[in-house]
Amino acid sequence: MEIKAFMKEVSSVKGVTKVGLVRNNVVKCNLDKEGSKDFFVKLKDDFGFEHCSLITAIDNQPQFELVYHFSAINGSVFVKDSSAAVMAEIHIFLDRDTPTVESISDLWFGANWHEREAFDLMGIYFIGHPDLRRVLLPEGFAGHPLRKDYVYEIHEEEW
Amino acid sequence: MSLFSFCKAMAEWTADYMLIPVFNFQAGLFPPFSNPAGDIADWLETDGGLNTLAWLFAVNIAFAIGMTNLIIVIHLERKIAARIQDRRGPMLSLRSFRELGEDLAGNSPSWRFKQNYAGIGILQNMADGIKAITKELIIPAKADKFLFTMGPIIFISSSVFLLVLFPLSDRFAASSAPAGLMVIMAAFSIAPIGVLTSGWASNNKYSMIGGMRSAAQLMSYEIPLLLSMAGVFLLAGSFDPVTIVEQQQQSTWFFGLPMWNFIPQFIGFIVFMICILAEVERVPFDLPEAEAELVEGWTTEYSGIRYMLFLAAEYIRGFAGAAVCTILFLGGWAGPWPVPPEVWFLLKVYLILIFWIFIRWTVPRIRTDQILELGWKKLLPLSLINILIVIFMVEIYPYLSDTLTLLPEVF
Amino acid sequence: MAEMWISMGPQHPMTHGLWTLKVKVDGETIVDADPELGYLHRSVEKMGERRKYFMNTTLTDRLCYASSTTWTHCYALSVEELMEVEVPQRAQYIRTIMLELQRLASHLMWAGAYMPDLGHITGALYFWRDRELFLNLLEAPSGSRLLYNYIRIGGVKRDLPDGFEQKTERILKLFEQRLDEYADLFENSKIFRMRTEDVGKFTAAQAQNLGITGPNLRGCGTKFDLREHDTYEIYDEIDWDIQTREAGPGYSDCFSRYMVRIDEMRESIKIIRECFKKMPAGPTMASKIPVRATGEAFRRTEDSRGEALMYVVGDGSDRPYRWKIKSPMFTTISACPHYLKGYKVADIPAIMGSIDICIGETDK
Amino acid sequence: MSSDREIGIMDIIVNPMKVTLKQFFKSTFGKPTTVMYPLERRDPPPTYRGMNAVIWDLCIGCGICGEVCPNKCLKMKPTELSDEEQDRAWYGSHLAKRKNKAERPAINFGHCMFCGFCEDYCPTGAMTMTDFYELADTNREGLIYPARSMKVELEDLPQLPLTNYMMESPVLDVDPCIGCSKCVDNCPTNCIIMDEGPQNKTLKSGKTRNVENPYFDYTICIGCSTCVKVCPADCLHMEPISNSSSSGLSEEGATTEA
Repeated sequence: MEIKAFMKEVSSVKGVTKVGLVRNNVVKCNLDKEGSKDFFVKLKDDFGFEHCSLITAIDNQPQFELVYHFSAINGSVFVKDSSAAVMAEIHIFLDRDTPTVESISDLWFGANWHEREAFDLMGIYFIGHPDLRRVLLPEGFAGHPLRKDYVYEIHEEEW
Repeated sequence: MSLFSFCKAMAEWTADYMLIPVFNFQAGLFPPFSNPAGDIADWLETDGGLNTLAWLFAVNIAFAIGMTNLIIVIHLERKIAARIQDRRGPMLSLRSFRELGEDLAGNSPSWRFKQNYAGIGILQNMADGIKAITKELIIPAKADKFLFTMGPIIFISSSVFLLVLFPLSDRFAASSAPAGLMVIMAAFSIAPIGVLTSGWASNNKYSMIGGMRSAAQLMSYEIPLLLSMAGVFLLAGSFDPVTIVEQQQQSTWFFGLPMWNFIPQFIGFIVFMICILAEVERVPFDLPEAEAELVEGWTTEYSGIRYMLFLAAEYIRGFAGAAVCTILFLGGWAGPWPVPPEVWFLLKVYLILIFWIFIRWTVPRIRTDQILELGWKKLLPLSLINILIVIFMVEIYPYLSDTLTLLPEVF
Repeated sequence: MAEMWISMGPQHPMTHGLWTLKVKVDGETIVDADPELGYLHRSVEKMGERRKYFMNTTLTDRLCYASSTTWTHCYALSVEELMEVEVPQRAQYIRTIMLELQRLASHLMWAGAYMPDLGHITGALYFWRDRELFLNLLEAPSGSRLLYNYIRIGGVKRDLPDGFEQKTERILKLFEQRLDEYADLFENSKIFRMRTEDVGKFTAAQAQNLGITGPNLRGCGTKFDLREHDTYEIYDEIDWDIQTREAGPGYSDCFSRYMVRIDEMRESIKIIRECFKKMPAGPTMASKIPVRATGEAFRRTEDSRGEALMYVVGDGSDRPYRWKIKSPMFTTISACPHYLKGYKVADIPAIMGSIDICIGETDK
Repeated sequence: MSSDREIGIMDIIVNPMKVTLKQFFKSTFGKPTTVMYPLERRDPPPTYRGMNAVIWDLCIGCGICGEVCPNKCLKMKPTELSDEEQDRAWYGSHLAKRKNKAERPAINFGHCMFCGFCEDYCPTGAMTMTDFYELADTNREGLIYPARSMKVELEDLPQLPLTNYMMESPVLDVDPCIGCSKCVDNCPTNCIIMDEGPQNKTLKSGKTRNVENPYFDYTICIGCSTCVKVCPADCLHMEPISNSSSSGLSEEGATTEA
């Protein structure tokens, strides 16, 4: 599927807004939180994005933003006259009070620990995740340090 | 003059001039009472007493020679490993101190080959020994304390026992049992008990797995090992090392060279070499103490002198294994005249040891299932084939010729 | 023996203090595994939010001590994308040379670390001896042996020193000879093959879903290399091939992963030679580099271990608002129960070593 | 590819051992790779980043090195200069009036990571990195090097032009400026002068008076942002400026054209 056709098909999906190109091989779009799972199933099964590169959580104050990066390794979506692998960048915005979203770790196993990390450092809850524990910080750590309202002490040694 | 008669002479001299006068003097101090010192003095005058004393001397000499060899082997291993790996290895010796002192004092170098204070590094052995002795002996809280301390004792005592069992030549032997090699193999197979004991008593999962691996490996390799030795015993008709070496001298092949056992029994030689490598747990068969997966296996929890005893025992076993190999297949102490037979024997042993050192630093370690597969599926049939060949050889021998000269043409 | 959990690490020669692998074994067979991270967590992302854009190259250097230039380069690339900085042509060539030298050093570091895992100490010293050659090369322009801080936002710190090309050529020639020499000691050695062949298998489809990238994915025969498929610097102007290898029908084992890396080293040598041939003259730093940035940008590069991705969000100040690092090893380690199951305890170092773990970048 | 050949029985021990034997003889009869460190040393390249040294004659005490230090291991410490040092100093004429307030960098090498930013961003080239790397000490206090111990003196000084590596320069917001001229006093390069401003201010007494405003010479501004820090009225801020004509007030204040 050519990238232009892919963009057209994506923009026809319910809940997807602001479809655009970041670079010649990166498609960016916003996605509603409700029904996001259906879109991800479609992205994996119909469009062939086999590889989940990264899940980033951003504290935009007040709302949270989740950025998913997917990559089509096998070339099911391609750019004409170019060897570039197509990436999809999907933004989901979450309320600060209810930072929950459906987990995609059953679709892409590679997303499993990225979701755990987002939970660990930013406090996003992924519904349906098989093993939502802290991954980098120790069990029992209070707070989510990458949030902008996380209070921490800066220790500077006097000398 | 053999070692034993030398020791006997020494024992007679010591008894006559040192021990008996001393004991008699002690006995004379308190005449009214029956004194054991007098009894000992009487006993030392008998033949049994003198033999016991002579035997003690012989054992001590053998032990001293074995321990000196141990240090040399460890040092050799380090230096050769360093050369293989493009390093220098241990270098600190008394010479380096002297060179350094000369440099600090501003004198011109008096040593002919001055290269950056690089000695041969003999002080490293002392440093290791001092370090091991001065370290704390840790016994884990949940370990079985009795068995934990017994493990190294079983292992080291069975290994040191090996040292007195093999002769350096027909005249230099601490013990001359007619079933010498059988006793050596029996001593070899005591070690798995010590390994399993210490592996279990450590109360550590790695040690446990290491101990089990070691036991499985040593037991499964005992069978092809003994079967490959059986060929030599059949050929010589004896378990006695002296007889076996003499038998190897009797038969000759091209140019009148002695046909040592590794030529007619090449398969047996290969099987024996692999099995003895596994028996003394050297790379590629050192998986009981594989450091990458099992954290040194059954020696994980041991520290200080106990750990060093394990290491020392392994090198002693390696030395003993090479000695057995020399006796069985490489003609023992036989060699041209100007060099004494004891030196020939040690030269052959060191040749094998250097070969093993090269193997150790050349190949990776193999896996547990692979080692057992190799032992049971490959080495066992091969050793049986070797026995068949030897039986064939011994049976057709009388019909061919008085000598074994024709044998190469038969095969 | 009943099933039991063995804790490999953090005090274990395989994990050397950095992570823990809990393994459930039945006798010597692995039934289940549970990796645990966090022993080296330094909160690099949070620290980056307090530092100016240009200062963060020191942090990215420290993400992985074996491959620091590639990480700094990934960061510089994403920030240049964010700030819309045009890098001069010569700087791009120099960057490519440094990246490939770093890839060689990193692969050698891996190969050296892999050999003791298999019980082959000599291999470690041979490979690390050769790594020193490349560290010397990397030291010459950057001034440091391990953490170079050479690639900066907008270019490179300074031009290559005089005689660098001749020195590089000499070392590459020596290294090529040695690589041929090593073939008999390692990949053609029977025992090495016994340990690595048919061990730690995963298929290409599995690997893509598990998030495994880089040489580990290319070991399955998948032709995917971001130098080609999301091209950056001057890789599109240079003639080179993606090195793949397939063990069986579509799967990779430890041996194929080893061979992919060895082949990649030869390919890197090719790239470096061609770069020197084509290198133009000119400045090595962009003339104008902004200090503040707004918006968001990401670039992904082919790190020595796989896909490295950095996502930078700026809010108009001189510090990044949010900075996210994607480490290829993070997902690869998370998938380890999938490719450890069913093998022996002795295979754990062989498998985990073959995927080239670097905990520095994983724990961030 | 050499690895594609058939693996035979010779590849178990014999062929691998050929390689190790060759190396054994090579390093026995040749020289091993080992560098015997305390006795023999490899020469670091001229670019090597070792211990820092400060050429005091060039240092103007701007504090940029402390600013760009990611670890904050470098601090400016007030240092009293002797008369001779004062005379030798490059910007001595300017510093004369604040001789006792001169600041020079001191480094805590316990925190330093030798990234080289201080050297790269120093506007006068006073901060250099030597190839000395044996800095180990037995206690932490020994790693703190006071300002005077970093001093080096060179025979012939490289007279480098002042360069703004920070890519930013101060810009004045005219309205809140009270004309206190603190920025002028503290500017390490003397790039600010006070002059008649465009604006009159009404005092409490009802009189209107012209307020003097700072004017910047961006050709010698090094972007150290000292003026921004000392400004009591928050009327200065840093902006990326590439030439002298890019901001509201400053173009008149530029004494020389870029």
